[in-house]
Amino acid sequence: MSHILRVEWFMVVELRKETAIEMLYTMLKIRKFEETIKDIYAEGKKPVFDLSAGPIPGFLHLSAGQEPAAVGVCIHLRADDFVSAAHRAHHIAIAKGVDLKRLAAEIFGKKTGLCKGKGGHMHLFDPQKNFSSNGIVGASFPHAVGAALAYKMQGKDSVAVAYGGDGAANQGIFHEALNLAAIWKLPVIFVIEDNSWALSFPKRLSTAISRNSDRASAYGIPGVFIPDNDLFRIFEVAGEAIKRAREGGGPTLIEIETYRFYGHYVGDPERYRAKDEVEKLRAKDPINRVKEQLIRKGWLTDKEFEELVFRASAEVDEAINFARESPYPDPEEALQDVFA
Amino acid sequence: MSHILRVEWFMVVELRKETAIEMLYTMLKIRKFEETIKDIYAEGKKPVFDLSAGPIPGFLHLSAGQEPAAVGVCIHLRADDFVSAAHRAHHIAIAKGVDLKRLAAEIFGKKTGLCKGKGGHMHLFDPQKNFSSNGIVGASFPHAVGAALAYKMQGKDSVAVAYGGDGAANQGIFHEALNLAAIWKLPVIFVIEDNSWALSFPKRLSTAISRNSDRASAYGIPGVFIPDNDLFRIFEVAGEAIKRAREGGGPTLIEIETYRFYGHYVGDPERYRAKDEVEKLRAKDPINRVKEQLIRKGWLTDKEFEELVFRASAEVDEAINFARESPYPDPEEALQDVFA
Amino acid sequence: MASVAERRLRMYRAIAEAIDQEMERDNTIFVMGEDVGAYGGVFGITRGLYQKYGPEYVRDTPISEAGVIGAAIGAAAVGMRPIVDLQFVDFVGVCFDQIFNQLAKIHYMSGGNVKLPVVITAAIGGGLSFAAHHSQVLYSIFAHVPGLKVVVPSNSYDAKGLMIQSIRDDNPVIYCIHKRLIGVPGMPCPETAITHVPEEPYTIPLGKASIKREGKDVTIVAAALMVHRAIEAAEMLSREGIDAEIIDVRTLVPLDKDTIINSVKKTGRLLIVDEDYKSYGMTGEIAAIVAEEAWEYLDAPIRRLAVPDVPIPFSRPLEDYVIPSAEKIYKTVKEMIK
Amino acid sequence: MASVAERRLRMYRAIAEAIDQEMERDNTIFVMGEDVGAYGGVFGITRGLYQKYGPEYVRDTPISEAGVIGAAIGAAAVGMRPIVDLQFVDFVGVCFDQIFNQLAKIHYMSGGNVKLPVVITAAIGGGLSFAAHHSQVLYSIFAHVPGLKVVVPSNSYDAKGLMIQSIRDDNPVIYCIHKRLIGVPGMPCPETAITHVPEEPYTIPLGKASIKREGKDVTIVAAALMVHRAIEAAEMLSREGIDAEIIDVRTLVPLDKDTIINSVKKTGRLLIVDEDYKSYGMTGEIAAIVAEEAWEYLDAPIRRLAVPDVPIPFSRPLEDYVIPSAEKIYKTVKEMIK
Ligand SMILES: Cc1ncc(C[n+]2csc(CCOP(=O)(O)OP(=O)(O)O)c2C)c(N)n1
Ligand SMILES: Cc1ncc(C[n+]2csc(CCOP(=O)(O)OP(=O)(O)O)c2C)c(N)n1
Ligand SMILES: [Mg+2]
Ligand SMILES: [Mg+2]
Repeated sequence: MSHILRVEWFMVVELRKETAIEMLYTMLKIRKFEETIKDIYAEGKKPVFDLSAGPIPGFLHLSAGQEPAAVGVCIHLRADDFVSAAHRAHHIAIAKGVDLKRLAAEIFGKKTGLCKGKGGHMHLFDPQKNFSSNGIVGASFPHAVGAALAYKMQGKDSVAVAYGGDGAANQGIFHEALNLAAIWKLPVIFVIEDNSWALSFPKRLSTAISRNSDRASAYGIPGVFIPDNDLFRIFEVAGEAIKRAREGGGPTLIEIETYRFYGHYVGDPERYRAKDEVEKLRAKDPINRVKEQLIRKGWLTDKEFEELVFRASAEVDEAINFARESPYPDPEEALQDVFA
Repeated sequence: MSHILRVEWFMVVELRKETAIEMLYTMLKIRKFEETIKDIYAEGKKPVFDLSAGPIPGFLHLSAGQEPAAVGVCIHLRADDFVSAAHRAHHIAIAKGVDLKRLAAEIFGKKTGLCKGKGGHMHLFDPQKNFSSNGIVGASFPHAVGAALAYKMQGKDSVAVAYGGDGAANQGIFHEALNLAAIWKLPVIFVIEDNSWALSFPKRLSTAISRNSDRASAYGIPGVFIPDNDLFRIFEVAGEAIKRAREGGGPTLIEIETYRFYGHYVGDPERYRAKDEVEKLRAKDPINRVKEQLIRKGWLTDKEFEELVFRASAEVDEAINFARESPYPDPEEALQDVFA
Repeated sequence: MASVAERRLRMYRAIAEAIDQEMERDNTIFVMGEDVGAYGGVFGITRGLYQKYGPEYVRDTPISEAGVIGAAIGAAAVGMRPIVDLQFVDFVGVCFDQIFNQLAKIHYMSGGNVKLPVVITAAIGGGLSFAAHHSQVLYSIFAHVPGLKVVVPSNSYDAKGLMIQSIRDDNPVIYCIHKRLIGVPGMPCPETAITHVPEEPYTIPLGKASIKREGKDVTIVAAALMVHRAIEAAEMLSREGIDAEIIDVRTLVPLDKDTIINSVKKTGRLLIVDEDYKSYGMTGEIAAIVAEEAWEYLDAPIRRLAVPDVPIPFSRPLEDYVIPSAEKIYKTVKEMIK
Repeated sequence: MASVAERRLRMYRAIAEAIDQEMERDNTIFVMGEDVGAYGGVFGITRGLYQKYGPEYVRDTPISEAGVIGAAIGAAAVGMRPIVDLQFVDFVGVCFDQIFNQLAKIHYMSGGNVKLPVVITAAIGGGLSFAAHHSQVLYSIFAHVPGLKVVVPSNSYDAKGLMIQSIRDDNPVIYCIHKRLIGVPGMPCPETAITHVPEEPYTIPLGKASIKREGKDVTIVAAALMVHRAIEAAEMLSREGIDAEIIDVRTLVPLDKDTIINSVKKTGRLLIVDEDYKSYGMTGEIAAIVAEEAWEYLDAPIRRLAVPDVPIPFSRPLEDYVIPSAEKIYKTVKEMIK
């Protein structure tokens, strides 16, 4: 495999304590959010298992375990930077600063949701934060390319980040988006979250080479692989890539090895994966790892950690309560918003 | 750029005199065919230039100058090997052994044509020779993948070749087809004819790296670039790749630098390309070059060459006469063949 | 149609059985698609096949729908009979060229010389809060394109017979499976969708509608889930003495015009119910055929009920509002017969 | 409509002028697509713009339609107003997801919060022996999908006014250009398509049909080239004392139902002429609307003329046979009025 285009990364992005704590806090918030809605999702789905029943109907793709990929990249972004994500996007939405209450309300299908209940958990749009997600695998890659093109034409230094899974990297549009970003030298960062699964199909069988980041050489752009769900490495690599993009240095492709703690969606019987896989992944929980790293560094105490957990829980609870108590849209609202 | 996966090619495919002469003959036949129909295409299109008028209506994409890419590959193929080509496909059809008369008749829209006049020059289908072409750029790549998959499942040693232009290599489906062929280790050869243009847009601007063959590394398969429209190098490289494919060694991506002597289609004003480009390309005419190589080698005399030219012309003339004299289909035949 | 309920199967099992029996018979048939292997298909229609036929014949694919359908075309051109599972019909956008320009047209463009016996399965329909990218119907888009047959079973018996026929057909077939009829865990279906399914292979011809209920006052034409909603509505109407005839088209292409026209000649009234978007779709086509060919027999304007030209919204009250319900069918018929 | 022929422009020049005038006014507008730059667009609609606005604003793209339309969506989401030239509408299959699931639905899915003012231009229609992959119409597929406006000018005056309106509209617009009306060298058009075009910018509202000819005996509804064929037929008919009213729909979405219904109320007869495939398309939709809303006024069955559900064949006699001609329109009307 060719690694020629892999750039040697220098620690140009300095990690400060507050930033580290902020990242840990966001990871805690994401985790708490995902676990809370996972529990709520079960409500109303017994005795008959009906995906459409209960306070959270439809599909639910959780991102617990994948927090570093969201947080380590988005920490470098401003509200005017653009992020387009895929179907598994709660962690990225939260890391990009999308309002937690309106996010939760959208997942519940409430009128107060980000999209007034029309989008749902796979279709989250927040123009204030320039965040969007998508129900079609791969579809969001070129959206970031276009935003980056616009920023360049507008003379801004904003950047765009396109997230996709390891499965999405086998869609044709991935190739088109990378080539366009490269020939136009646009400020786009492509982030592949390699959780090693596309639903039931393992990356090992779906992808002809072991690292999507090596596909960067097909576009003459830097490609970096980050093993082992490593928050601080992601922080560095993404910081460098985003800085370069802002300064006109063009696109970067980053692949992050990450962990899917739950099934593809809640309710997935997961017959296809080894019984102990999740256990092994859980043993490497990125939250514990970051916590320990910070404690070792002297930037965090156990007590402070508990406070962070408490604060994150409170924020999530407040958002969930907001969502629960919000009204549903009126049925006739279904007819609005087809055209502007 | 990464060339790590470029394999060193050894002269394992021996060139015999008869084969060399056969290739030259086919090149002459292609050239004569293209120049003849180019002239006929002009008939009926004056004084008012109407693409739909005359004995050959519609678009006409000629392949004069690109003969080596067709001949040097297809010489290794059997009738049961599959070839899917793009819109510019006459040279490949002829090299694959498609009946010249029925090919010509199809281009004239006659009942005796390959497709009874329904297909036209971009949509040529010959199941006897397992040849097809396509009006949609990039669409033919996966067809070869599927044929190769079938051959493998059927336990045959047949192979499949997918042709596409430098422009086609930026379609998403190129990526998907390569990945599928690679993960399934199929007997497919992808041939990119790099004539440096996609209609008016130069490869230099459309493609993020200079050689599509380097994109092979994104799929862990061999990629070979053949400069300068070199028939005998194509013969060697394709022979080796096809042999490997037949033996279960999987796919290869070959990019051939070739020359487009005419406009994108006949009638193209070609405002976008330098006045002297064609002149320079013509100076390197692959037919002259092969002729001289064979004369130098002592495999050909001037007189024998003239005989080849004469034979090729006669064969083409016969085909063209067949086409001219064949009847048009009855209008009502338009309603047949929607369903089998 | 089966009246004796000896062996009631859910639709996904009926389909899996049809594919299984055909694969046993003919080794040119194979299945490809995302998660069709160990997972058994997102809608269960390949359950058990991977274990029986192995990964070559029940082939999991990467998320490369255009490449995979293109590969099915190439394989079919050299003698195979592939079945490709697209999962959700909503994903058609990434592989539409391979379906509508390649699969649909190659037989014609080749002057009838190339045959492409390919079946594409795709889940349609809403009612599960799957929102705008996983709830569409879209079959009228396929039906608009010459060269594709379009099959839409409404119950297990039909599903098996239509699947076997689709596999044996020498033409491309788009086989639509309604998520609210398929019956896999998590997606409950009406009891009326779970019918008797004979064990032995059998076929149902493409192009033959099924009269689900005879009636003399109004003709209701529907497909898939809407058939069941129409039946519900008809029961409500019959309590008021209104006698509805219900036609399940079963295939959009070929469309059984005769059955529809004959029914309208009898009832004089036509309501078309569809879960697809209203405009430029199935309801329009059927209305037009009747307005052309049975106009003299109409006693009242034709009526249509369908999704009112909005994407399918996520939130339950919104989605319930846009998908035609038994109540709406009932009310519309009442308006037609005053 | 212009009656004074002061400045007759071919349609491609009218469109190029519209885009030019809008780009002068608003620097968020830019054009992308294959060969839109130095080449001026395969159908000439960007002639001269590259020279004036340069390669950033008139941007040649690789053959990556899905990526490019996706990029237009991203650019529009952050304040730009892209125009994307798809060349032939037949290429829609490679980028259909970006059009029908993304561009069409994002405004709705976002609860109205994201606006996507994108215009996609696409050449439609046959008559040039371009065969099955370069001769389709397909506009009813776009019209079926909620969230897209669909524009189809039939002459230069309308082309300019509708283009300016499309660019100013805050919604996605599919702007269809008929190859036999555009008037670039090699693709001659009827003289009736080349009309007076005012120099100053002007708009024509989307959703307003145009009555091309008033008449009392029969209503002929058509779009694009079929409008001209209908006019030809109407002249033949008028020689026999049959007075046809011709409606050019101009936009399929929004559709000006009122103009059609009012006309049918007057004439009592409806013929819909379409160059798209017949089934599950525009002819069905318009027939259905009239069968629903003006049924009482019909004096005869509705009739439809369209491509008879075959791919467009290459050979001239075959193609001529499947595309509705003035003669066929004439004959059909004669059958309707006996
Ligand atoms: C075009 C398309 N094909 C298939 C799907 C169904 N689908 C949704 S998620 C998924 C797996 C995606 O895998 P990956 O990209 O690795 O993301 P992950 O789920 O692992 O986060 C599939 C097959 C889809 N939504 N869109
Ligand atoms: C999907 C699609 N997009 C665009 C076109 C229009 N088109 C036909 S050929 C061509 C250029 C192709 O360039 P290349 O692949 O390099 O082949 P060449 O013409 O040089 O042989 C274009 C843009 C098409 N036919 N299909
Ligand atoms: Mg994954
Ligand atoms: Mg080229």
